[in-house]
Amino acid sequence: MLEQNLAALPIILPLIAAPIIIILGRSSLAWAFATFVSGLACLVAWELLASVLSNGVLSYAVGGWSAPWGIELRIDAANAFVLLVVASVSTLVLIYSKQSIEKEIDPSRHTLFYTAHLLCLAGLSGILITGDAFNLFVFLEISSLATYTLVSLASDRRCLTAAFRYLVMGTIGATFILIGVGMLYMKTGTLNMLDLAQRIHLYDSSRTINTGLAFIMVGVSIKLALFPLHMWLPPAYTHAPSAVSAFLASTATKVAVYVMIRFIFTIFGADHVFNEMSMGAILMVLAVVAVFKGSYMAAVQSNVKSVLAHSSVAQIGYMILGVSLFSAAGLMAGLIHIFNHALMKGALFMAVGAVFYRMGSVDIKAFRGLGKQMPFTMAAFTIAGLSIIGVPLTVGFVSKWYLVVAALEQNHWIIAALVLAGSLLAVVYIGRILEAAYFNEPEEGQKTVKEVSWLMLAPMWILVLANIYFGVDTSLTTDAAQRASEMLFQNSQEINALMESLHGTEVSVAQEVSP
Amino acid sequence: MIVIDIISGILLIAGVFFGLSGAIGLFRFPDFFTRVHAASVTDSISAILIISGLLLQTSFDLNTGKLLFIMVFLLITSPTASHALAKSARHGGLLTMPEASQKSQEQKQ
Amino acid sequence: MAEFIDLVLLAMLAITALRVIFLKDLFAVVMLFGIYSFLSALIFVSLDAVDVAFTEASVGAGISTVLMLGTLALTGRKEKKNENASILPLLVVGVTGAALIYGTLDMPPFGHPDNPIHEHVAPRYIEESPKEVGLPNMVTSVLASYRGFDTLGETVVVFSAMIGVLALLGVVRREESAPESGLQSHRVLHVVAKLIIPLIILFALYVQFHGDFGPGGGFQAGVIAAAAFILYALVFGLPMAFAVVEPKFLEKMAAFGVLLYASVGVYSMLKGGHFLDYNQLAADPVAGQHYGIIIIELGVGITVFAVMLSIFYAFGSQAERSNVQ
Amino acid sequence: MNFIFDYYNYWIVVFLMMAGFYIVISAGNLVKKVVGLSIFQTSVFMLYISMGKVSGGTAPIVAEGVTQYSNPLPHVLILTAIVVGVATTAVGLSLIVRIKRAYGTVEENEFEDKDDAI
Amino acid sequence: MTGILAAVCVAILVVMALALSRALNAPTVYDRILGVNMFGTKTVLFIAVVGFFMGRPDFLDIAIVYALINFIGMVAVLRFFEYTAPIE
Repeated sequence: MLEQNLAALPIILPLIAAPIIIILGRSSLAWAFATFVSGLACLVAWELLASVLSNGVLSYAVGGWSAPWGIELRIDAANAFVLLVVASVSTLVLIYSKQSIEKEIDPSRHTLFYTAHLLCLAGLSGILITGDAFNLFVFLEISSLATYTLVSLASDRRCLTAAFRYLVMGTIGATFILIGVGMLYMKTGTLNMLDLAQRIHLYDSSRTINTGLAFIMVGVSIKLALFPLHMWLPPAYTHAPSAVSAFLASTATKVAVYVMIRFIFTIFGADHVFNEMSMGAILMVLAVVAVFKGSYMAAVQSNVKSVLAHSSVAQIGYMILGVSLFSAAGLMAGLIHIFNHALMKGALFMAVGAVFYRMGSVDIKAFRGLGKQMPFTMAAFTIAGLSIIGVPLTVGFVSKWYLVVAALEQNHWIIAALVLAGSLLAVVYIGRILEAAYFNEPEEGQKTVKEVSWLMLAPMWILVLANIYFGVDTSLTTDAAQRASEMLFQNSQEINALMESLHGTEVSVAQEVSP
Repeated sequence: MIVIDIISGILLIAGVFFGLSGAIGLFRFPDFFTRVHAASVTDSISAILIISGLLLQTSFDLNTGKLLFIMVFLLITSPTASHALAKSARHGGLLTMPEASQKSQEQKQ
Repeated sequence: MAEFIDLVLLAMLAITALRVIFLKDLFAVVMLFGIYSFLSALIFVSLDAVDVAFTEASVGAGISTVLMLGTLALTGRKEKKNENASILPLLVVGVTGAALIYGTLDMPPFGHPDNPIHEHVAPRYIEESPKEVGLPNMVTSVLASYRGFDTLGETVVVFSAMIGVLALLGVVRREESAPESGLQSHRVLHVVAKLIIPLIILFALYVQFHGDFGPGGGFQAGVIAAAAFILYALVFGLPMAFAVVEPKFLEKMAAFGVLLYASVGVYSMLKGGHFLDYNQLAADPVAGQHYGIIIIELGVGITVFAVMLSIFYAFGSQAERSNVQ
Repeated sequence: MNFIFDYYNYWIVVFLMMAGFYIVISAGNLVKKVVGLSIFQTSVFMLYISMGKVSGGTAPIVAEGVTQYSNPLPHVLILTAIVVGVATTAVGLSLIVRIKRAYGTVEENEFEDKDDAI
Repeated sequence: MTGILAAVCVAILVVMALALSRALNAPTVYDRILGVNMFGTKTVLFIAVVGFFMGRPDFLDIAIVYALINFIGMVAVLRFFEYTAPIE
């Protein structure tokens, strides 16, 4: 039974666990239960990745109705890979959150926090593995609603305006996706992604389908916070509770990036999107601007969480840059960076959360002299920070390396140079914080604090060690990412071939008729 | 059969006539309370007439029951709503036209 | 004639939407939003989407409007004049609208029976579902069976909304006896409310169990049942409503509804089928489908009822609190 | 003429969508923003329902003597989407209530001087 | 009979349009509410008549929901005015 239904479990487990938590109703029990379920989901994701890597694509018909009539779950190397990232970060964050939210969230709302967290996990998993375009919208909304709740749980009042802005932008984005899906449906009569890919090019460059594509791209860009639609992200991540920032920064936007990749490569066909619609150039320019705008904004913030949030905008720029290169190597770099950035940002936000736990502030002034007072936390921050910069032996270096190689492969010298220049900006904004922590003396009257407990340090250090491990031994990430990108490219080429054959037949029919 | 159709047609047209006159009253009457009066009285009678007209079209099945339900429901709620609204308006300090003109005269003096 | 009705309704919608843009009195804006919902539900009726019209009328015009009024009671009625009005929104809207119009030019013509969406996927629902699922209402068949996973997602969305509202507002109970609560001075309303609340609940039950044959189903029934309790709370005051249905109880009830739905899926997995495969529920597949749909519709109804009512409780208790202060 | 007859429905719906969208992005009052969001979404629902209509068809509930039914699938999708819409509205409105309590205002341009704006 | 039903439909639409225009531009708040209320009740009748006109009268359920929601909306509005001063 488990074997057969493995594909559905990453969604179902947290989905069922969330209402159970409400019925249990005690927050200490809720924590243990949520962590346990998230851990199970993580195991399932691991199993799925292994099974997909050895047996190929896994298709699961929900309700026993075969696609396109029913809803299909479709797991391939790419989404199993991202699913594993999401589930593992979720588990680590849940372990971490036990103490972290005690400080940041009102005790009466702890149960609701765990419920919302599990709902968010279920939504994100659903977005990743569903094979149905409308089902994707439903899960997108589950995760979004849970996210707005999570962001607004913080005790600082600014989280409310941040959450509201996020809600308005997020709903506009989701509605744009709904419009786009509607247009595709209108032209093809199907919602199943595989079926869509088959039927979408029956018409030679239809205006409706191209408009649908444009709306989906804009909607997803809002969700993944691509420059200039990123305005919701910095305040949301800055003012959310630290555990929430750590979770969202390392999962939510990544999932949106994957959705974009999926729409481009498995539905529309990369050739159509990048060459005929010339979206590659647009994405590339926006990605580069995002890298510099994000890094620059990060360098001038005084709130450390805000620094990290703006840095997220820049890092998303790198991912999109990889996608926009329109090559297997570029896509692989993008996928690797999805994985790696989750490791770095998760660790960084957890470290900052630990500082907040002790200091009650995340202003850069509060970091002065912390290198001595909280040695483990700041060491974790340092290593993850070096990873953001892209120092060798960390995962950041691996991402940057593949990105530069991919750019050079296509003779985009300028892009390669810009990637390296972006890293220099990262040196500035990470360096400022490290300088405060290690080389500045604490201000007069600043309280001296102890290191946080192991319950917060352990998940943080697991991520930090993963930063180093996957920086040295890159076989797992590169292997999975390579398989995923090859598969996506193959899909895209199949669509291309289908397109050519369709238009080929049309032409030949026309020739037969004309004489 | 044809007799029933004619009766039902007459009922429907009468209902619509009252509905229209109520709507005109909504614009033409001088103050709020007279407008409530125009709207609510015609509302009830037009609902009764139109639904009776439709009742004659049914063949005594579930739809008859539903139409009767709608009629009863409208007959209970529509006057109640108008009454409560007028009462609320009175509490809120809205004046009838004679009162208003009296007040403005007092103010002039 | 159908086109004419359609056109008139669309024109009314357009006028209403334009008026909303320029009105500064937020109470009027909310009222017009209610009308907008009613009108769009009428459009749905004239376009044959009776189930959708049912939902839009009860949710859009009912619940949304009540919640918006509750918010206005707390935030004030006037929109301030926007000094830094810029051309940018107009520009964005213009570009988006132009893109959409461009997209419509290749759309399949409105209402033609040989459009792609009527030729692929949907024919199976129309031709086979009365046999495969055994219900005359195809919308219910597709909703509950073919796309049952979407509906589970929808139920969870509603559940998430409750989590969100409770996390943000919570349900505040007042300790001291209220000086004034409910519409005390409206005696007629009290009598009428007592008279029609049982009727509404009866109607909700009818909608719940008749949804397989006509428009309606768990979602609509849940909203209507919640509307009955909302009416009770509005007329008699929140404390009286709390005495009937406890806020804490509603939370558990909402969770129970989701679990009921999911448990059908889990049970079918235990029986060796896929998640939500109702064919496994009984020896005869059509009977299995029938059991499955009844149970999941019940789950949806319970969750929606509990969620809508507890969201209303949350808003209502905030409004009463601010009224006392 | 035929062309207009085929598309008038979609064009008016696009107009409605844009009216709602304009309210969302231009309104300074947060409640009005949420109202705009609802109008925007409701109009998108009309786009979906319009495409499901078959001329001469009737509601997709089996009845005797009827052969032509409208397409049930868009109806199902929109049922789900309406629920999603009201869920978002409820959360948005409760955020507004909290914002009012925390800041004392729900006007967008009054945040600027106190804290960061919406 | 269909002719009469069609005429009745159109006439109710006219009444609805009048009620709508009252709701759009009202001298007092109460007139606006009155317009909305009248619009609601006329919509109920409209759905009932259209059901018969289109030959599928089994959708009267929607009319019932309209009547119900219209009433609850009115009560909510009255309740709203218990909190805020209605006069502009």
